[in-house]
Amino acid sequence: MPEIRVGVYICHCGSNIADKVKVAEVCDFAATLPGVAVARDYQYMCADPGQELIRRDIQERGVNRVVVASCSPRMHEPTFRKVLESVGLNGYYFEMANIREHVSWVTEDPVAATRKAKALVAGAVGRVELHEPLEERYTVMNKTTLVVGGGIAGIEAALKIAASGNSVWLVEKEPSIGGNMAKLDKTFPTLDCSACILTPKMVSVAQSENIKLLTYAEVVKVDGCVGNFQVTIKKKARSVDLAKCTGCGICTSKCVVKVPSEFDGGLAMRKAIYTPFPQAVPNKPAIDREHCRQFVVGKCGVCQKLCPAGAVDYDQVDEDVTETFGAIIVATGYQQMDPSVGPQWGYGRHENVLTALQFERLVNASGPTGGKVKMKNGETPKAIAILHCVGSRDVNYHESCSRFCCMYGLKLAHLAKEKMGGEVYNFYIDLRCFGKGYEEFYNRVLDEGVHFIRGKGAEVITDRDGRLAVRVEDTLLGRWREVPVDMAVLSAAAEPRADAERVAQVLGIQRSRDGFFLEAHPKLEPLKTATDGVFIAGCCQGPKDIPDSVAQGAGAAAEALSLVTAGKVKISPVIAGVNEERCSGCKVCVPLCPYTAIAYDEEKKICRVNEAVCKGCGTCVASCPSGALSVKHFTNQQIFRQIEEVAAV
Amino acid sequence: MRYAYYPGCSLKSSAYDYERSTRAICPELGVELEEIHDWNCCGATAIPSVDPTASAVLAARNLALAEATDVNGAEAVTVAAACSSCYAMLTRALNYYREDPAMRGLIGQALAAGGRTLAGTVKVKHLLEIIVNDVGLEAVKALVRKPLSGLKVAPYYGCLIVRPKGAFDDAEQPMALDRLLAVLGAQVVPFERKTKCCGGALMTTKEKSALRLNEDLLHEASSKGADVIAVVCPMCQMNLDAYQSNVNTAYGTHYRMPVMYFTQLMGLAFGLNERRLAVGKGTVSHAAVLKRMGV
Amino acid sequence: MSGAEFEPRIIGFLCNWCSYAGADLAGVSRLKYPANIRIIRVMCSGRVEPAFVLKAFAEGADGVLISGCHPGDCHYLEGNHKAAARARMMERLLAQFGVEPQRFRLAWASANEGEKFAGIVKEMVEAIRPLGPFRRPFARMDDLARLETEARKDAEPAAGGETGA
Amino acid sequence: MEPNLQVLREGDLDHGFAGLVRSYPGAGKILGCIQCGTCTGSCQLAQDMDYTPRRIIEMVRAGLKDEVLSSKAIWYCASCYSCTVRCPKDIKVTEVMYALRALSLRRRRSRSVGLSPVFYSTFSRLVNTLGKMYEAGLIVLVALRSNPFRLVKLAPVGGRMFFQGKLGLLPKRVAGRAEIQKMLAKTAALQAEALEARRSPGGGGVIDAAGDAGAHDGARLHGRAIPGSLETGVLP
Ligand SMILES: Cc1cc2nc3c(=O)[nH]c(=O)nc-3n(C[C@H](O)[C@H](O)[C@H](O)COP(=O)(O)OP(=O)(O)OC[C@H]3O[C@@H](n4cnc5c(N)ncnc54)[C@H](O)[C@@H]3O)c2cc1C
Ligand SMILES: Cc1cc2nc3c(=O)[nH]c(=O)nc-3n(C[C@H](O)[C@H](O)[C@H](O)COP(=O)(O)OP(=O)(O)OC[C@H]3O[C@@H](n4cnc5c(N)ncnc54)[C@H](O)[C@@H]3O)c2cc1C
Ligand code: SF4
Ligand code: SF4
Ligand code: SF4
Ligand code: SF4
Ligand code: SF4
Ligand code: SF4
Ligand code: SF4
Ligand code: SF4
Repeated sequence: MPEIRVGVYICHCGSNIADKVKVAEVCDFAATLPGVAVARDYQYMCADPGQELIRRDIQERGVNRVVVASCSPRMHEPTFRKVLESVGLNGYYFEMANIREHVSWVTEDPVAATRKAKALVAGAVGRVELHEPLEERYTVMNKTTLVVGGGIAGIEAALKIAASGNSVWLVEKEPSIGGNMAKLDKTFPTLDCSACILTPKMVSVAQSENIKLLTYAEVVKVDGCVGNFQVTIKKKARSVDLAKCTGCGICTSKCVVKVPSEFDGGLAMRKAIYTPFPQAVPNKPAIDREHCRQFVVGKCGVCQKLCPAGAVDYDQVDEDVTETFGAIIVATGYQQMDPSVGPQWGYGRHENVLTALQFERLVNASGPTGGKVKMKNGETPKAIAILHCVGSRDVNYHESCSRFCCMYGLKLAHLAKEKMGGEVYNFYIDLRCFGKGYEEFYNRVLDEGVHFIRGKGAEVITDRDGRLAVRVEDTLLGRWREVPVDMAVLSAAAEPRADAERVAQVLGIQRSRDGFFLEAHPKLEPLKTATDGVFIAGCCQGPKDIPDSVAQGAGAAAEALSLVTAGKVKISPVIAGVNEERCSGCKVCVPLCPYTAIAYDEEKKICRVNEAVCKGCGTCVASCPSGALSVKHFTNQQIFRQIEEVAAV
Repeated sequence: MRYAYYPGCSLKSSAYDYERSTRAICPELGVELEEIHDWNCCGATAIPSVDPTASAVLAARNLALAEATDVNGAEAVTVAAACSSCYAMLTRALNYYREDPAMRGLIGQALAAGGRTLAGTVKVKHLLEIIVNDVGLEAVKALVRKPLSGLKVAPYYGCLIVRPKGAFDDAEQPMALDRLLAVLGAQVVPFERKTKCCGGALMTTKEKSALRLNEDLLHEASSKGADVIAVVCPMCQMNLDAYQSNVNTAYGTHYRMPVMYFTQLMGLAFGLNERRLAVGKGTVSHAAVLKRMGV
Repeated sequence: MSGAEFEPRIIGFLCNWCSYAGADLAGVSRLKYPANIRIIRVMCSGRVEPAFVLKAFAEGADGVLISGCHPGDCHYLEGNHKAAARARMMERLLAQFGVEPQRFRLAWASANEGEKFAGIVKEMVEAIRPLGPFRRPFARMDDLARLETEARKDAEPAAGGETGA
Repeated sequence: MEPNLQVLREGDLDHGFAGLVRSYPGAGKILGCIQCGTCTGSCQLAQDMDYTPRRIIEMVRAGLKDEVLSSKAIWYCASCYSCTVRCPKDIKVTEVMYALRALSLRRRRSRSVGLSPVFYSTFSRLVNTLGKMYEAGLIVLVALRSNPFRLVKLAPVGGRMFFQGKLGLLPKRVAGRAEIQKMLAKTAALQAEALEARRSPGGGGVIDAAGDAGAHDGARLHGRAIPGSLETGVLP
């Protein structure tokens, strides 16, 4: 190993440092430290002549370690690393001592400041001796992106990626894409028909050459890391050969088994072989094996017999597909809370208490009643209550606000008024109409004569006439009220999907306290996750309306594209590693890593760090009882040395 | 199954029929009740209104007495309370003791001043909970000799058996009593107001309001064709039964709705002698119920 | 300030993202605080091993500060929770060795809290000065090694519990 | 001069009141109330109250001490806990009601609100004295302490119950009465201590101008002096 020759450079920063710290004295001190070959002070180290000083010393005086005592490394560490690299020295043979932000600017007494500066320089010199050359690493990016979830957010992401000419897979667990938006009637605040704006996008997905669509499929395993995720997708047996099926619908019309339709919230029936809704993409059926007689009792076969294309195939089995992706976008959306968890709201106990999504189907022209608002007995209700915040903003259920129900409450009030006349009541705590055109929409609904009662619907009971009644405080009047209605619509909370925990585990991403997926930073990295290369969009991150979901879908596409089109991705060399000799296989480290970067090797009975996943925080290192773990550039030896040196001055 | 039994003041006076029927059915169920020695009043909802802290101390004394008994050998003692108000107040004190550090300190010191200690390991259960969960409906079913066939019963829980915590059943629409009555062979009417309040002590202080609450309950029960309202709390029984004629006077109604403890109905279904169950000791006659059952 | 006054030497382990940046901000805002602290940068407060703290004391520090992002703000999600769990253990351990509690502190300071950071340093200096210099009960490195093993044994179950919670 | 009900001046408000109420068991979270009205909507008695439960919470926060403590609302609460289980902010409205009644009794603000204060305090003192409830005694005492005509009104119900054997005429006593007295005395002392700590500088809470003297000095009810406080008092 060649002799260690440290070059130390003390910066004046004009007068910023030199006014407090006696620069020359520090420089003289540095020259006395072991290993130091050159010590200089200079006006502006970061300026070109300053950088040139370093370069020349490296080339001419054999300097092979560099310490700059100047400002914060958060500012100029990359600058000086580049200087080293420009003359062929590894950028990690460098250390900075922060004598401006941490010394000259914060200290009154010049003597104390000078001494502190010396200590920091000594620490840096001591440490830099032990530095190892580290290489920035790159992984080659696979160019295909995976989108999980085919709601509006996932559709938008897939379309944007496809439009850039890159290839993308879209995996949807239901027989059709569309998500919750497909169930809606009109959409606030402009009242465009949901199907009219969604269907063209769904069709584009089906037609795009760059999109590979897998419906009735789920991601079951993800290995590897950014640039090279190896993903296993389970294609559930659909029992219909999509290649042969023409979507004629004969099978569905002849099937004898009727099941409550999930899509219609149980308000209508579907068959055992079904397409969830008329505009489905792909517009081809699937057999629900839980209810199909062929599978339940072992005989029927009607649809197979009648299918003119011979597409029905009872022998299909679940199939695993494995593919490599450069990036993953998760857009698995939300579900509406089952309001029967709070019996006070009467859902499941009283007829004519509906969830908002059910009511969307009721006012939808293609819904079970052809768009007529009808009670169970077929009559038109004379009064409807819309209860806000059912299970939202409530520590007993979900603490957060569901963000779009105020607005759809207004929308449904408008639609109900339009379709049936009569009285419509909104029971609310606060009306949150913060989007573009939202307040204007509220004003419009106010003018239409919808009643607004500020008070949370406390309970829905049946009164003595057998009518539903909402008990509430009209908080603006300070009066207790019992408002009789014929139908109550519950704006039940938007909550994480029931399988969100499993999905998070499979994809290696985190969830926030509310159960939705966690973004890397709430403001500045809303689409990234803590796992490089995995992005989130739409309601799986938290409730948001269609405009926001679309914006996020497009944004996530941009994030994914900026990764995969770069061709390669840089990985910081500051990561942890296990000394296999020392590791006792105790697994203490495994749960401590916030990124699940450490895995246990069953064969060798030791742990290993996945270098592509590790972010170098060092938490695991601090916990390893065998001292087997270390994190590069922050090794125990380096830090011990730094402690010794700073403490000695 | 052995329990430290906390009867509470009502069961020793106005609700002696509740206590008698409880004492009659428990041996059948294999439930042994050992009365806590020298227990004091739980404070009901009255004492918290005068001193919320002292009421917790008073209730906690009973818990300390219960812990000191050895009804369960080495295992944690479970207190059995039949009165919902007692159940709620004992639970309230226990929860303060377990969950509120300031209250824990205060209760501990106050008890110590009287020479008592509380570890907080004790459990508190309502008699209904014990029968439905500890004994189990299967075991109850096996004891039914005279099913309450054809008897339409409105299951009335009142408030304090499921609130504030709703510890053993839903706070809004509990089902334990419904299920128990069904096992006894009764026809359980769906009683929407099953957890509405009977007014409790308001019957003494704000009679008009309390009568309104009871009228509401009687209305739903009778409009649904109930023959009897089954209750789990002495206060509910007294308000619905002893004040029924006051309701009739105030509202011009003609309710004659028997109000019986669930323990009495259990005893009848087990074929026990009605005198052992103190059946017939209602202000509103129980005769119609007995007749329906062919007793 | 009288020159005769004892000036404690404090070693501060600051996480790169919040507290180091907070200390930078104190500088940028020209806040004045005592020069007694020597800052060592780590990527995460979760990186700080009990051994670092012991080493610092063994090398003559009179006080040790660990500072990181506020709970919930950790750049690495939850490294600071681990740091907190370890710090609780360190407090117990140091107490056993007769180290006064004022000499060791874990504090949260965000990148925004230059003022708070300066305040923490001031407080620590004020708290340690009356105690006088630290007598080193474990000056020898083999002592240190022993303590380190003990500390690790103690630390990790606690940290693991933290994850589960 | 007639007060102008539209105007609320800062001087009319007691800013320490919310803190005082919050020091009562279970009442700690009232600052989190979002005024949703779930409590009121859930309350079967709200229609008889002069202020709804939600308003009571807001009045406490605002510091309308006198109005709250002399309100009828707090005496209409039946302690059914409906509000408490449904409150979306986990505010134990029922416990707040207890606290307000206790404060009202202590400050003797409850004179115009009917029988309730007498009932509750008599109940409390009976139990403090005997250790157990004595229903017949309670009825008679309450009637005597408020309006003897109550007795006449209660007679039919009492009679019905008596003839069913449901009204015991003799009081029962707890053997450990002395023990209970000690516990109650200690409770009162600890509460007084806590109050003193709050009042002293650095004790955290601002205390309202009137102080909270009732906690441990003799209280008075309807003109009659009663030895001991309402909480710990025994019957003369
Ligand atoms: C009653 C109601 C009315 C509304 N009205 C409006 C309105 O008028 N205007 C408006 O802007 N917003 C409205 N919204 C909000 C709107 O529904 C959402 O903004 C939008 O649906 C969010 O889209 P998304 O793609 O994020 O999620 P989703 O629509 O939930 O789509 C997620 C998709 O992912 C699929 N998926 C889930 N898990 C997996 C998995 N593990 N693997 C594969 N696929 C999976 C799902 O099947 C689904 O297709 C309303 C919401 C409700 C409840
Ligand atoms: C008091 C207040 C507090 C807030 N607090 C928060 C908060 O706590 N959290 C939060 O999330 N949001 C907050 N916001 C909102 C936040 O300010 C905005 O969301 C955010 O600044 C929007 O960023 P922008 O880039 O869209 O627009 P801007 O910040 O307005 O930036 C637009 C830029 O474009 C430049 N520009 C304008 N016209 C031209 C032109 N013709 N040519 C070239 N350049 C041009 C402007 O000079 C400006 O630099 C707050 C807003 C206010 C008013
Ligand atoms: S009958 Fe055959 S071709 Fe027609 S929709 Fe059904 S499976 Fe497809
Ligand atoms: S085989 Fe199944 S899906 Fe086909 S018609 Fe029969 S029941 Fe329907
Ligand atoms: S959006 Fe409106 S209705 Fe929905 S939770 Fe928020 S405040 Fe309540
Ligand atoms: S305009 Fe601003 S302050 Fe007013 S409601 Fe909207 S977001 Fe709130
Ligand atoms: S903590 Fe250390 S010894 Fe234990 S498994 Fe992890 S690396 Fe190996
Ligand atoms: S350094 Fe941090 S991210 Fe890397 S393996 Fe260790 S704990 Fe995980
Ligand atoms: S229910 Fe709770 S949050 Fe709502 S007004 Fe009442 S106390 Fe306040
Ligand atoms: S506890 Fe009191 S305030 Fe609350 S709902 Fe019941 S009666 Fe009303």
